[in-house]
Amino acid sequence: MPNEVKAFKPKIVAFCCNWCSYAGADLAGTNRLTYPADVKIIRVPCSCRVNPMFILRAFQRGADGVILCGCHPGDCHYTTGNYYARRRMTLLFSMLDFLGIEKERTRVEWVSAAEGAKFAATMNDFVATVTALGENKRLEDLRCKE
Amino acid sequence: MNTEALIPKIGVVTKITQETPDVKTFQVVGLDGKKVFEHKPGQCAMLSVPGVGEGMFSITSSPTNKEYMEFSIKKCGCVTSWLHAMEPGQQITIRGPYGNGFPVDTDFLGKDLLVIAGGIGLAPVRSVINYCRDNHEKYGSIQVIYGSRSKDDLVKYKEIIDEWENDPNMIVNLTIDREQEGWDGHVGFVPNYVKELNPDTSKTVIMCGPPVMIKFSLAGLKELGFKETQVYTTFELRMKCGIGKCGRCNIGNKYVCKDGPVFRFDQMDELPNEY
Amino acid sequence: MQGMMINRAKELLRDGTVNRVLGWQAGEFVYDITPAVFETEEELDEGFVYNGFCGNNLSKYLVKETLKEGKILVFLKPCDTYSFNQLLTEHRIDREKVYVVGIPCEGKTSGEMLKSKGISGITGISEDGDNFIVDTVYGQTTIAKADALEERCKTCKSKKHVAYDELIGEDGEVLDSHRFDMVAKLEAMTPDERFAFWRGQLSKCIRCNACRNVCPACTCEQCVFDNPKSGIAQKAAADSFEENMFHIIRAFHVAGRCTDCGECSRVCPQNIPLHLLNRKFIKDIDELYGDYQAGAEVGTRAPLTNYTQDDVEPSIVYHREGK
Amino acid sequence: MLKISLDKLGSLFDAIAEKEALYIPADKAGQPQYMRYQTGMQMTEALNTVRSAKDFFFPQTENLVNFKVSGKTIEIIDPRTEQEDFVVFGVRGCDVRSFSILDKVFLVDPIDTYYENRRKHGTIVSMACTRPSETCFCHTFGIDAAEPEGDAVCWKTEDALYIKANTEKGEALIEKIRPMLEESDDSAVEAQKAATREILGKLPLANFSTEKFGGDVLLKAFNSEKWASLSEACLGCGTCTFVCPTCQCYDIRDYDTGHGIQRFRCWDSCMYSDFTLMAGGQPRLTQKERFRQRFMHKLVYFPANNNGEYGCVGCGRCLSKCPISMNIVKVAKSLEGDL
Repeated sequence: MPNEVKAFKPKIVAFCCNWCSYAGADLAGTNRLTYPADVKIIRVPCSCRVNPMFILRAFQRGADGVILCGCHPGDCHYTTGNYYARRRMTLLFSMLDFLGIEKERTRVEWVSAAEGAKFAATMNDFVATVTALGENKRLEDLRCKE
Repeated sequence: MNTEALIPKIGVVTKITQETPDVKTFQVVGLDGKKVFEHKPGQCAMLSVPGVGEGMFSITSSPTNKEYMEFSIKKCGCVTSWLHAMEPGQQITIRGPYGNGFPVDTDFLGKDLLVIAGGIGLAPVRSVINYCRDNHEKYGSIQVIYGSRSKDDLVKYKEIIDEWENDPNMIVNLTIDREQEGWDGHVGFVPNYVKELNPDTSKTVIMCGPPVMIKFSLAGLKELGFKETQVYTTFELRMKCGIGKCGRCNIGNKYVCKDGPVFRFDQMDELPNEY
Repeated sequence: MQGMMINRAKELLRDGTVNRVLGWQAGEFVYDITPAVFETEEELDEGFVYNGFCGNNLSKYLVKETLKEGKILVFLKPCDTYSFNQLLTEHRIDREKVYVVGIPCEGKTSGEMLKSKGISGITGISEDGDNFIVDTVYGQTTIAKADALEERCKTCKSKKHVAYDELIGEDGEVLDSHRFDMVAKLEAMTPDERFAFWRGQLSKCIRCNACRNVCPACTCEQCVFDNPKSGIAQKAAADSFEENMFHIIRAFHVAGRCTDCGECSRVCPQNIPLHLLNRKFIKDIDELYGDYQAGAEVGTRAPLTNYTQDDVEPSIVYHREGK
Repeated sequence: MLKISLDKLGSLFDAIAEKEALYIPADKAGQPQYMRYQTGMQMTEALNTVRSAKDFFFPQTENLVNFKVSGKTIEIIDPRTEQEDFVVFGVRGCDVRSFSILDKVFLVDPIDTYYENRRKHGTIVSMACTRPSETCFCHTFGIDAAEPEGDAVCWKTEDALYIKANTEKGEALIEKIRPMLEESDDSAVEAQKAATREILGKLPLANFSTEKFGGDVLLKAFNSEKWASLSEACLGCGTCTFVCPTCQCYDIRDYDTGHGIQRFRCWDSCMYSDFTLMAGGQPRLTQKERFRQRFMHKLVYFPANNNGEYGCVGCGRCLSKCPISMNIVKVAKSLEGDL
């Protein structure tokens, strides 16, 4: 090919709750399950610690997709945190869609500490989805682009 | 004046001295090892830490110091905390000088000076004290009344003890707010001490310190017979541009960064009481 | 109506029920009306007005006013009473220090609305049945009141007062407002069309913060956008991202608490239809978590501080085409 | 006097835009605003744009300087690229005057080179008003809406656009488009001026005057008890300052882009509570002081420093845009009794 196009590798931010999903990611690692290295995990004490601003700021700083992982509903370490997170994220994602921003760039998954395989599969699937969407253009901050 | 007023120069912090628990003095030179610019006593400079912010600080060193500039800075906000955390060799940005400075070439000539300072208020007046000491033939005697919360909070204590107190041309009166072990000097607030010392009313007064000290000291001076036209102070307001344009240091028709920070009290009477 | 209100206010001042009256003050051109506090009967006679241009929702001023000494009389239109209840729910107003007089509202207009109809040089406005007769330096024009109404009044949700100590006039009913029609229309567009629509609107924003400062739900002592420690304090949107972020977060912070009073859109100097963002949240909440009207009652739990175990999953967003 | 028939206006714009960037007031999503001209774009029929024309010289945000920080060292980068020549067409008399007020801030020593640079490269073509609004009071400040200032001035009649140069810049512009213009007498323009002036005389604010303000009333106006009630309903938003053509306060902020620091300046408002907030205190404690500052600055402080010229041009934007309809006219009229 005369002009080789560099393959697009999306930057993914994954907010993972300390008690389930972060442990799930650990398990995926110890079981040697692979998922793309472009997923950057940010550990949070609970999925409900994630303010809508965190999601937006991740996009501002160059993320192409943002995923939030927490304990399964009913299993929250703090009893009810993920129920609140669920409502918040539903409304936020709906609003992003309303503004015409690709809804597939955001996702919530419930991953328990025992679900290493699910964690890896989720990340692989999410990365594939975002790769297909291409670079985040609609929620980018031009100043943060190199 | 610098034609690119808003673009700073790089300054290198060569030495940092811990003065008191919350005040440090920073020596700054340019990249070439020389002073970044010349200034007049009482003028200020904009120091900044890129990414943190910019702040206006009075230049503590005297213009007669030809090697470097000094800034005595108290830790109280974002930029100052960052400055306090840094190590020698760190580069910062600097622009200036800003403001009018003290009238050392006009009103102060030949006069006996009385400097009243409280706490970090010594920072801007140290410049004028040392300038007048270095040019003592042009000025009369210098009396300094300086107070702070405690002995440990006296800024530039070493210089005061070693140099100022040994200067035949100077009288230094120190005071601290509360009794303290190892302190045999005066104890009490500055305004009261001023009244006790009963300085000669022919002196020209330079005052800088917390607003409450200024308020009561001024009242005390008036009781002693001083006139407002004899008393100078230097102001602090929020500043962003330093060149009289951004609007926030505006008091009446004056811009503190450009028309100030040094004002005579009779000039301040003509301004709205908004400082 | 105005006369009745002034008389009642005077009575209440005289008998000591209240020591201040919060109402509207006349301006230069009939339509430029300013909220004001009146302390004496003379002041009421001089400046108090109530007419079709008194759009300001007075309930937010009560946050500040109830911190002062004495009881204040406030005139609230039906939609203002929802904001009032919401503020009570959030403990922002001392109910003991307010005397609420509910007043009817036939919908409000504004100088800006008249001007958007091409009317300029206004020297006087009078009401004639269903019409406004507008005198201008260029001659007289007549405009149907219905056409001049603010967007929020064209889709008025309720003529019913949900809070009052006394009413002047008859109370109305909750209306079938069709207020979500425009939201539904946007939802039916393609994402590209929506994106283009909102970029066009939000890029007009000058970040004056009027929408935030006027909002009766925005009563934080320090807004996240003013807090230097929040990392997103901004005075101006230096990038399109910041325009989007400000408006998403502004709407999100009042989601579930917004009573849809429409002040945000009324005050926007750039005429950005900000209420559509709020209504999107309200519509989603209604559809996903059951109907909820913020401020309808005091003490209800807002949808975002509530949950049920079988709430829908966020993935519903992927499957709701045209919602 | 030179003229061009209105049906050729599009080709006139095309001709200017071919040589330099051209901005005209046009409608976007129902809002009149200045936009870069593209073939086919129509001028708005509205009296004036919502945002003033100050953006051309003093944009809402602009990068001042970039820093690259690595370890203890800092590199300073001037981000400016060459400023292109541009023409702003159709500026009203009030906005044209606002430039000379901004000049008195930005072009006095030390000169603001960012502003100066844009000013040098910009040519202002003003447009006489024909349908002033009730919120207009430019005559209060000696502005003639029927014959505005500017590098060149235009009059738009039913069928033609008349144009006249006032400065060298204006002449240079007209020179470039001279072949398209034809000579004409000025009877149509004179008729329009007379008609406009008659309307101006009938406006509700025709007799509004600020005579009583200015330097020596400073403390009297400042200490008036009326500020408390005037500012009572103020929301503390920045609408008035941001739509104002003469408000020039700004903030300087740093933004960390992840690969460098951008120091930018953006409009700021004296109405905001953090405008004067310092680590060491707040000189303007309540909204009353902030509100007072804005009007005192325009009516008293600015004239005291600038030979009596007021910091207001009477464009009326704050009158129509303030969420609570409090504005400089109400303030001035109310204070007048105290002076």
